[in-house]
Amino acid sequence: MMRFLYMGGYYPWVWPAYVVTFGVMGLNIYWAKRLRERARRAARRRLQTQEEP
Amino acid sequence: MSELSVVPSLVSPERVPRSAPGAAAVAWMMLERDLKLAFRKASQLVQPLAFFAMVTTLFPLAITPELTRLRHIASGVLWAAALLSSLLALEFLFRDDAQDGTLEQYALSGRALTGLLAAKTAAHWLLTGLPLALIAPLAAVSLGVPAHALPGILASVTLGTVTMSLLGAVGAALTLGVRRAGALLSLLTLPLAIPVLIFGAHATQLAIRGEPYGASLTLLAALAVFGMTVAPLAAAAAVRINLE
Amino acid sequence: MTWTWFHRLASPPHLYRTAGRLTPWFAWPAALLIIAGLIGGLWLAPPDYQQGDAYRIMYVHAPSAWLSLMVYTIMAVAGAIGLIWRMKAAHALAAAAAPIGASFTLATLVTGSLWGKPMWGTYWQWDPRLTSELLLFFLYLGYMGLRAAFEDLQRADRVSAVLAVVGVINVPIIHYSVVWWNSLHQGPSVMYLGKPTMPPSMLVPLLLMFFGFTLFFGAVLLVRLQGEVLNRERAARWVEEEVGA
Amino acid sequence: MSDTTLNGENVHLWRGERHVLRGVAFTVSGGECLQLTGPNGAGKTSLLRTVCGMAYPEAGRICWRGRDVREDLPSFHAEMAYLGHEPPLKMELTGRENLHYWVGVRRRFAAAELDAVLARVGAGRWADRPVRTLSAGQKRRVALAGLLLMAVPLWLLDEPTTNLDVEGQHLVGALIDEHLAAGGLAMAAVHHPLAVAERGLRRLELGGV
Repeated sequence: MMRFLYMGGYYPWVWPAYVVTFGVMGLNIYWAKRLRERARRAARRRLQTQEEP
Repeated sequence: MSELSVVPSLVSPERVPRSAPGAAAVAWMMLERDLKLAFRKASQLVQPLAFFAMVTTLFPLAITPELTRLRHIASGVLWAAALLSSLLALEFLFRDDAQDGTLEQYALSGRALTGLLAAKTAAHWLLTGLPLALIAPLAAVSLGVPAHALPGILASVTLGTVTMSLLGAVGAALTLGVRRAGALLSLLTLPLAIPVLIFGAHATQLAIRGEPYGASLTLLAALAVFGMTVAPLAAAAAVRINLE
Repeated sequence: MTWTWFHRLASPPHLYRTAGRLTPWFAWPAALLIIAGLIGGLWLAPPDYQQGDAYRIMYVHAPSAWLSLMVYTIMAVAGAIGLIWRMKAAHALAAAAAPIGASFTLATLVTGSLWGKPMWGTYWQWDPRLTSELLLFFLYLGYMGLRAAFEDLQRADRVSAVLAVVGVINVPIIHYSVVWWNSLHQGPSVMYLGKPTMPPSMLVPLLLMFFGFTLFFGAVLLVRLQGEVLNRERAARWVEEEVGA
Repeated sequence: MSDTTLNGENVHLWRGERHVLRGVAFTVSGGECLQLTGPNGAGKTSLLRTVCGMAYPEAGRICWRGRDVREDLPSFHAEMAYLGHEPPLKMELTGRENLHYWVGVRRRFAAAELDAVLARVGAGRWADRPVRTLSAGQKRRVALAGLLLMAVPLWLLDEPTTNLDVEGQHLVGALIDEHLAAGGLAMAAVHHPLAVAERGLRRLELGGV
C-alpha cells in the first residue's frame, strides 16, 4: 500500500493531479445542482407573482 | 400638391425607377463618411499612434538602452505594441453610430449590412492600422533594427493590422450592447489575434536577421484574406443582434 | 417528417423532462467507468519504462483535454443551431456547457503542469499543447465574460453564439500556428499522449477514462440544462407542473 | 385598389421578463395612417420596432403586400422608413451631409431634390451648419427631410412631433396628409393626437399592463 501511494517517487505530482481533477468534477456537480435549484426557485417566484393580479 | 411634385411618387415601386446606387458606391460612401467624421475630431486619430510610440519607449527604459540587445527583442516589442494599440480605438468603431441611431438607419436601409460594416472596417484600418504600419519602421530604428529590415517590417505590420481591424470589428460588434466593453473587448480579440502575432513577429525577426521572410508574409496575407471573408459576416450578425 | 423528433425534443417541457430522466443514465455509467479506469490506471497498469509512474497523470489529463475541446465545439454547434433556427433549447445547451468546458480546461492546464515538473523540471513549458490549451482557456473566459455582460438572456445567448462560431473557426488556426511557432523554437517534443505502442494494460484504462469523462460531462450538462431551460421559460403552464408553485 | 397594405397578426413580443405585446393585430392600407396610443410602456415603440424587423416576435407575423416581411427583409426595408425617438444624425456633419450619407445609400437624388425637401420642412437656412449647433426642433426637421427624401411608401414614426413647436406639429400633420394623399401609409406612435385629416386616420390603443 505504501508503495502504491509512493508512486515510484512521483507522488508529489500524481496525487495533486488527481485531487485537482476530481475536485473540478465535484465542483461541477455542485454548481450544476445549485444552478438547477436556483432556477427552480426563481421559476416558483415568477409563477407566484404572476398569479396575484 | 405642388411641393410634393419634387418627391417621386411612391404608390408602387414599379412605377418609380428605383435609383439605388450600386454596392461599390455605397461602400465608398460609407468609407468617405467615416473618414470625414474621423478628421473632424482628429485628436482621436493620434492617440493610438502616441500609445504605440509610448509602449515602444517603455522597453529600452525598462530593459536596456543597448541597441545590440534591444534588437533581439525588437520584433516582440513591435508586435505586442501594435496589437495593443490597434485595440485602443476599437470600442468606438460602431458605438458612436449605434448611440446616435445612424447605425440603425443603415441596418434598416435595405442594403447589405455586411458591405457597410466592411467599409467601416476599412476606414478604421486606414485611420489606425495604416498609420501604425507607417510609424512601425521608425519605432524599429529606435530599437536598433538595421535599415535592411524596414521594408519587411512595413509589409508585415501592414498585413497584420488588416487582420487586427477585422478581428476588432467582430469584437466591437459583439460588445456593442455592453456598457463598458474595453477589457472584455481585449479579452475577446487578443486570443484570436495570436496567429497574427506569431506570423508577424516571425516575419519581423527574419527580416532583422536578413533572411527571406516571404513565407510568413504569405501566411499573414492568408489570414487577412480569410478575415475579410468571415469577419464582416460575423460582425453584421452581431450588430443586428445588438441593435434588437 | 424526420424533423419532428428534433422539434419535439427542443420544446422546453419535453427537453426539461427528458434531461431529468436521462441524467442517471449518464451519471451511473460515468461513475462506474471512472472507477474502473482509476483502478486500471493507478493500480493495474505497469509503470512506464521512461516516465515511471508519472505518466499516470495522463489518465486524468488526457480526458480533460479531450473534454475541453469537445465542449467548445459543442457550444459552437449549438450556438449555430440556435442562431439559424432561433432555437432557445440550443442556446440553453451552449450556456450549460460553457462553465463545464472552462473548468476542465483549467484542470488540463494544472495537471499538465504537474506532469511537466518531473518531466521537464519546470511547472510551465511553452509546449504547443499547453500553450494552445491556455489560449483555449482564454477563449472560454471571453465567452463567459461576454455572456455575463448582458442582462437580457436572449441577447446574451445570440451574441455569445456568434462568438463561439468565430472562436471554433479560429481554434485550429490558433493551434496550428502555435505548433508552427513551437517548431521554430525547437521546444521539447516529448510526446506522452497517443503513443502508438501503448500496451493494452495502459490503453484500456485510458479509454475507460475517456468514456467515463464524456458521460460525466453529459450528466452534468443535463442537470445544468434543466436549470438553463427553466431560466429561459416565462409563464408556461408546464413550469408549474414541474416545480410546483 | 392598391396592394400597399401592412398588417400584423397576433403579434406577441417579450422583452426579458415582460410580455410587452400580447396578440396585437392591425391593418393599414395605402392612404391610411395608424395612430398608436397608450400609456408609457404599453409597447408602442416595441410594436414599431417589431414591424420594421428590429425585434423578433415570439409569435405572430407582420405582412407587407401580403407577404411575411421576414421572408425578404432587405426589400421590405427598401420600401419603409423608420424614425425613432432621436433624429439619427451625426453631430459633426451638416444637415446636408447627414442626408447625403443617410439617404444616399438608399437612392440617388439630385441636389435640387435635396434643396426642395429641406425647404419643405423649413430647414433650408441652417442645412449647412453642423448639426451640433442646431436646436432639438431643428434637428427633428432635418430628420423629417430625410424621411421625405427616402421616398418610400411606408413610414414608421415614433413620436414624430417631439421637440417641435406648434407650427412644426402642423408641419408633421401636413407631411403625413400629403404622404397619404400620394398613396403612402404611415404608422405613428404618439402621445398627443396628430394634426392629421380625419379621413385616413385609424387608431390602435395599446393597453399597458
